Amino acid sequence: MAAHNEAAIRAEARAWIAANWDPELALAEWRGRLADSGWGMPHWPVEWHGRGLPVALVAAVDEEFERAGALPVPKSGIRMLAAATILEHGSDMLKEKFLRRIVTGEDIWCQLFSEPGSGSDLAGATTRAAMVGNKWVVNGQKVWTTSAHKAHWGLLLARTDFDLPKHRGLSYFVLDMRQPGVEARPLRQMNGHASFNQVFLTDAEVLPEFQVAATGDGWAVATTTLMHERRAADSLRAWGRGAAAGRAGRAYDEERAETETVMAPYSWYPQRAGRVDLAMRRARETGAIDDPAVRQEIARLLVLHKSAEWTALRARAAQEMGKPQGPEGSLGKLAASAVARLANRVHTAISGADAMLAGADGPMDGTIAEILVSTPAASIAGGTDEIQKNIVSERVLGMPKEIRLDADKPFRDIPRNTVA
Amino acid sequence: MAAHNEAAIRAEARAWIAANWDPELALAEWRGRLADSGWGMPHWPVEWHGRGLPVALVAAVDEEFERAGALPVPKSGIRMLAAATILEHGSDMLKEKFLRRIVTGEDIWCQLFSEPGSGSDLAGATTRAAMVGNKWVVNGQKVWTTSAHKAHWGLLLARTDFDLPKHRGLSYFVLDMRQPGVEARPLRQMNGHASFNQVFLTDAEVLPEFQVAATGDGWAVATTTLMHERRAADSLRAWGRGAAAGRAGRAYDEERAETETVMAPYSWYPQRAGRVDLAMRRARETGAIDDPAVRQEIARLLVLHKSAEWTALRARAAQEMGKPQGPEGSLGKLAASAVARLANRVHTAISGADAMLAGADGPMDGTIAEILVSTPAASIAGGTDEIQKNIVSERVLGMPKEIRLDADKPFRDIPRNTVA
Amino acid sequence: MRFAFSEEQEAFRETLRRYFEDRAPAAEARRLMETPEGWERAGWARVNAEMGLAAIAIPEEYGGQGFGLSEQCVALEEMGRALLCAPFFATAALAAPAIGHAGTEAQKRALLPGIASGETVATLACAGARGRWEPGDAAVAAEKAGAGWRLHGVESYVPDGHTADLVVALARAPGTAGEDGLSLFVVDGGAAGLERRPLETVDRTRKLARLSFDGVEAELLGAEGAGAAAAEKVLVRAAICLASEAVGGAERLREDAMAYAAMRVQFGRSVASFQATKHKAADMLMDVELAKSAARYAAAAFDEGDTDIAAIASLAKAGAADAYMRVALHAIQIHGGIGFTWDNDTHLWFKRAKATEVFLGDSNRHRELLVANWPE
Amino acid sequence: MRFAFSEEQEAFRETLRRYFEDRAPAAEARRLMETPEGWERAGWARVNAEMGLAAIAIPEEYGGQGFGLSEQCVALEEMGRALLCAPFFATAALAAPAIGHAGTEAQKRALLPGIASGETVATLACAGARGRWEPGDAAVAAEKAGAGWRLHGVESYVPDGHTADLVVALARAPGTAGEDGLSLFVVDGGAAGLERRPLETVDRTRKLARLSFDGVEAELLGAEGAGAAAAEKVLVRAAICLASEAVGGAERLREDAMAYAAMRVQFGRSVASFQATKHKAADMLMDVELAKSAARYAAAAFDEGDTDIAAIASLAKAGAADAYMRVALHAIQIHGGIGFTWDNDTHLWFKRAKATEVFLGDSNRHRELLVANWPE
Repeated sequence: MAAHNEAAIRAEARAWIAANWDPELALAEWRGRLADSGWGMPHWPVEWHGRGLPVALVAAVDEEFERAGALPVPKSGIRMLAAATILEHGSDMLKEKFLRRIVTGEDIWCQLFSEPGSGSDLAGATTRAAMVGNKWVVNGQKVWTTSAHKAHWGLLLARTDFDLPKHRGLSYFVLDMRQPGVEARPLRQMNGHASFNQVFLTDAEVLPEFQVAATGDGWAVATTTLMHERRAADSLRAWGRGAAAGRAGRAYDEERAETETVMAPYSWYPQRAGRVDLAMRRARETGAIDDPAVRQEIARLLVLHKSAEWTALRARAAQEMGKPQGPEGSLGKLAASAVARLANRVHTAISGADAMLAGADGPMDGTIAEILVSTPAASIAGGTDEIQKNIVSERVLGMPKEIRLDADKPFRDIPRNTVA
Repeated sequence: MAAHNEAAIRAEARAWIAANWDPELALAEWRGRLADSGWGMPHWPVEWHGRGLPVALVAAVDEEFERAGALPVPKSGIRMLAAATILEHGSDMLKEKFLRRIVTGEDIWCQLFSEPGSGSDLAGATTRAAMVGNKWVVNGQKVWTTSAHKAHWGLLLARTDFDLPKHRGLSYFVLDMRQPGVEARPLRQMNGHASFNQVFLTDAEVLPEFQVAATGDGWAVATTTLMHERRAADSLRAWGRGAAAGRAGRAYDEERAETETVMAPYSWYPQRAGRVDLAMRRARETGAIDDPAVRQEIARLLVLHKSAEWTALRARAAQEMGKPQGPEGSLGKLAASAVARLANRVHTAISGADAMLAGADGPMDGTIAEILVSTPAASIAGGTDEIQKNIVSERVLGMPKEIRLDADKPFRDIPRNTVA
Repeated sequence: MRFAFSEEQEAFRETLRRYFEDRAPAAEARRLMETPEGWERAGWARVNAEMGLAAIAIPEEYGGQGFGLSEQCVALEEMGRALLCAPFFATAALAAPAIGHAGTEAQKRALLPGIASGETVATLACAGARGRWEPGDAAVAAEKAGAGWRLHGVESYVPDGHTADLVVALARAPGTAGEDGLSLFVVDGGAAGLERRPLETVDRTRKLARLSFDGVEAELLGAEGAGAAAAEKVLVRAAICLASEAVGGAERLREDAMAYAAMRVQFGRSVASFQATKHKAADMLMDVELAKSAARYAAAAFDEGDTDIAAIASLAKAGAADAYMRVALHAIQIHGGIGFTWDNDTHLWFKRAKATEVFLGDSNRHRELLVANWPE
Repeated sequence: MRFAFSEEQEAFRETLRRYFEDRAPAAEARRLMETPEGWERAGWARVNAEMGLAAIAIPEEYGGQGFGLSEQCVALEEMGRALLCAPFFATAALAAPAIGHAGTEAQKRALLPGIASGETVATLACAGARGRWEPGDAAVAAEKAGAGWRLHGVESYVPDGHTADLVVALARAPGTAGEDGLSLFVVDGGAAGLERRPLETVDRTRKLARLSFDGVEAELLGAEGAGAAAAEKVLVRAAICLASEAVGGAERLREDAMAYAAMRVQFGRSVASFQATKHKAADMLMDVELAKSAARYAAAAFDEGDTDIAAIASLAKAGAADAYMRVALHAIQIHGGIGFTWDNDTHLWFKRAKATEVFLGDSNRHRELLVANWPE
């Protein structure tokens, strides 16, 4: 179609929903209709389960779904990273095999980028993929992988050439997680949760047709995945309070169940962020509000938290007005980490001796204790504060890049970590 | 002499003092006696106005002077840096010409190391000394020079070869400050004081025999000067409350006058350090002590200040017990800068709106205002916090040195600052 | 949407920035700060003739432009950035709102047009005995004298107090205490019995004075006894103004420090290439941008009549004042020794930041107010 | 001279460090922290047989070694470093000093030898109703019952309270208030009417319990009504003990983080070569060394009977607790994601640091005490 008229699109969507949506449908059946009609991912190409709409119009379609109470396709999670990556770099065979299943949500996906030996330095991956006979054989270790133990497919970044510079010797694969060579072990964190896995790859196999893009182009493909990751992470928070919330009907029930499974590993994320929302309430309940020193600390937290919140609003406003992205847009993660750090102190000051107690004996049934042992992750997960500050100073402020000694040398000559 | 017996030395010193000290002597006359007898700088070699005593015994001699109320030679100031440098690297001619006058204190000395183009990077000096005919001709600009406008002699670090790597192209000279080619201008600071000068060198001349050590050895010589600088800086603080304090007699009067002149540029140094001593007193006088938030800030300052003070004590104790220097010895400057920064906040909180007022209108006749506009120098002067942290992490903790791009290249090829 | 700046606002910001870059460079601040007045009639008249600064937030019916606090704060950000030496804050951020909020219709018609045109320079005296800008502290007593009033007492820390043509003062009726019995009064700057002593200040670019009232004739501003509430409201608004000014100053310091680091080399490397400098730069950016968001949000909230404005204003003021000082310290540090010299401009903004920490109440106090007024 | 450690003290430190490295590695802490008791009789007996830990600061006439607080704090630094899972703090830093300070000669002879030998594990219950370790808060009531006493009430946050053989408790006589009417009592850990509930703790390496006294038979410790003063003195001493333990823990975290950074590479460079890491390292060193100086100074001052000891102890506790937490956060950060995992040891010390922030009163409270007791 040439020009897209919003009103026309809305009408079309309304009509289709009226004709197809039924809360008593099985979720799989409903999503099947979404996939076949293209209304599930309307900005995807017509030939691949979409309707070729401009991204700008997706919001309008979403609104029509919302108005009708029709369940949209969850636009988040690793599976959507897989879709975005395959759409941009994958072969028709891969699109054929995976895109529909991603819309219907039949498979669980995981991301196999990080390695114990390369934390923030993803391009330093040392997992090796070698062509043996007519298959890729993969050996190595991945970490920080969510749902690896449940996943059917993994997005794998592996090194196919150790003689090229680090960014040029990588390749990208879709790995079948249900094979003998793949072992996922839970990775327990200091707060007791095990949201991630370690994945051990021992002669795991990948058929050539499951490689994404050409050998050596892995980093470019991975960059696409990473670009979409932040957005996914954002909407993930939204996932929970989805259209299904509080509605009756088979499709709703099935999505609620799915959501619960998907969100389970993330139950401690609000505590990681510091639960600023609890500060004043707890201070009043405990009487700590009567302590002027505590009031000062709470006020400092509120200043930082609200200023960060308003900075995000300001960034969104600028975006919505079509202005170029200002510096305010790149500070969210650093601000969130500062908020979390300060919130930990505030909750400690408010709780006093109770800050030593956890679980059923701890304040709010252990929620406070979970804050106290979870906030340190806020300055590490998804890029440490140090990396973030480098990025802000280099990309936003245009300051010189860190001096790197690993850019042009053959990868095998670069010092790297040995992992036990 | 072979073995040095402390008791014998003390007896010898007492006897000499009894025979020579007279508070009614002219200061110059008395110091002349000290220079000729060697009792002024007893650890200097016998042939150069000393008595060749081991440094360990100097304290004993000092005690004898103190007991007798006899004035010692001030062991601080640039002149002593000059002496230490000349003693170690200078020719006999230079020793002959200067050492006695340094003991008697007839000349004022200044140090010409820092340049506008090279702040913490002293070895980056670009002041040029070229041999023209039979003289060195010096052109360039120096900065942060104390008493340059009053000085007779300057310790000059200048570049004699721009083709060698930066540390190898430097040479060291004693510059006659009383010549047409030398112009000293006061350098005013943000607190209104002008403790330093800028020195403009325009075809200033140095006779070959006034060069210290060989051409190209300047950095090694400068290192000697710098090694003694910290010690001098320490004892400088002691200078004020010297033996003359509150005593009557011509020699005492003359030294008091001298001390006043020497100390004048440093009158704001206590304010730069933050005047922690005033915090509690001011808080009580202003009633700020009744504000719990202010009490918290004062307490934080006291914790930091006393912990730093006790750390210095601990370092000295270890030293006196002959233990190897521990890390505690290298933190003084960083701790002092943290104390000064916090003290500024505390004095602001205590003074409230009065913190906006200076001079006669300001609290304590402007002393508080001087604190507020002077403490920023504490984290810069004598090596910025950043340089200090590099030094601590590299020398104390053995961490890798900063990556340098200027070590081996010819100096002329190294990017450097252009000064207006 | 509290961050939807219109094209007009953005254009206004751009115009002012270029205007001040041209007319109010640091050299001009250095010249004026050495004068006893700290500003010049001629310059003040010109900036109002050309830019109508004083008129921005004054209603059109009183000769103003009728814009809101958001527009005035755009100007304040730019003035803080330029460190403009002018009686703007005293006149337009303190006195005019006091008259506009407390004055009778007749008084507004009589007083505001002169302020809007820039002819009348005015200020507000209400720091109180402890210099905490708490109305209950009012240090001046008001006694009825025939049809009018006479003021007795001393108010200090009055911005441009020795040069203002008009002084709005908060004063207390005999025998009253706390927030009761307080009223605002208008006093002629040259009135008999009014002694105005300029004070020596750390920040020489904004002069302060000590005003001694010895039976000074005064006109009651608006209703008797309404002074506390009026002063509160004016001080809440002024806190947002000061926060905006601080944001502009902090951003200027940040940008200058970055420019210096970029052109300065050390150990053969750009100073900007050291990770310590880069991380300072990121911290400064965060300080400036977060404070900016809070100040702008607060101004918009004020214009929308947000009922939580007292808490929001204190949040913005404490946040901006603290950010300004942190940024100023980093700016000096990044400049190194040069940054501590008189000839380098950094200290001019540092000293404004120092004054901003305590002017209109320090951060400890505003944090107390924030918690006290917090809605949840 | 408060920093003149004797050769003996240094040798003692060295011996203990090697001993704990050998006998109390992190794996041992991980094993014991998963047990309900948190420590083992056998191990506690052995460490006392071999090192005489519990006896260090108990006078020789009561079976101790007769050393001072300085020597005990040498041991505490090493225990904090090793994160030793043992009832040392409860027994030797809280209960023994309470008995030594408050008990009658007969009681000392009866109770201290068992503690010194390590046979008797004891603790002190005096956190008070608000968990602030303020004697005036005492949450247990004491009533005379014939010749003896009976205790009623609840005390929480009692270290090793569920495993101690002997509990020293602060209790209040009926009808008294504030610091009056408080006395210390000795209770048998297995006494009838004493319910001891272990609490789930953030720091699993030091167990806490909630003790409910329901008419429990108790023996008055020393003089009636002298409890407040005695508890004060014991808590001042204990604050210095906790500061010393924190210093040892912080130094261990600092060293481990440095070792990790040195062996870890990123972007082809040692993580230790990044200026951000180097400056963190310098900050950590400063935190540890300053806190160490304060803790050691405080211990020596206590031994010398310094009259300002209350202020000095609060200074040392607040300083060490805050430093411990800052260092712990840096340590996790330097480890990156690994530092947030259960299998990495950093979190064990982080959680001890977390507990140290509030155990025996948080830093805000100790800063208040510091100012209140400051001599000048």
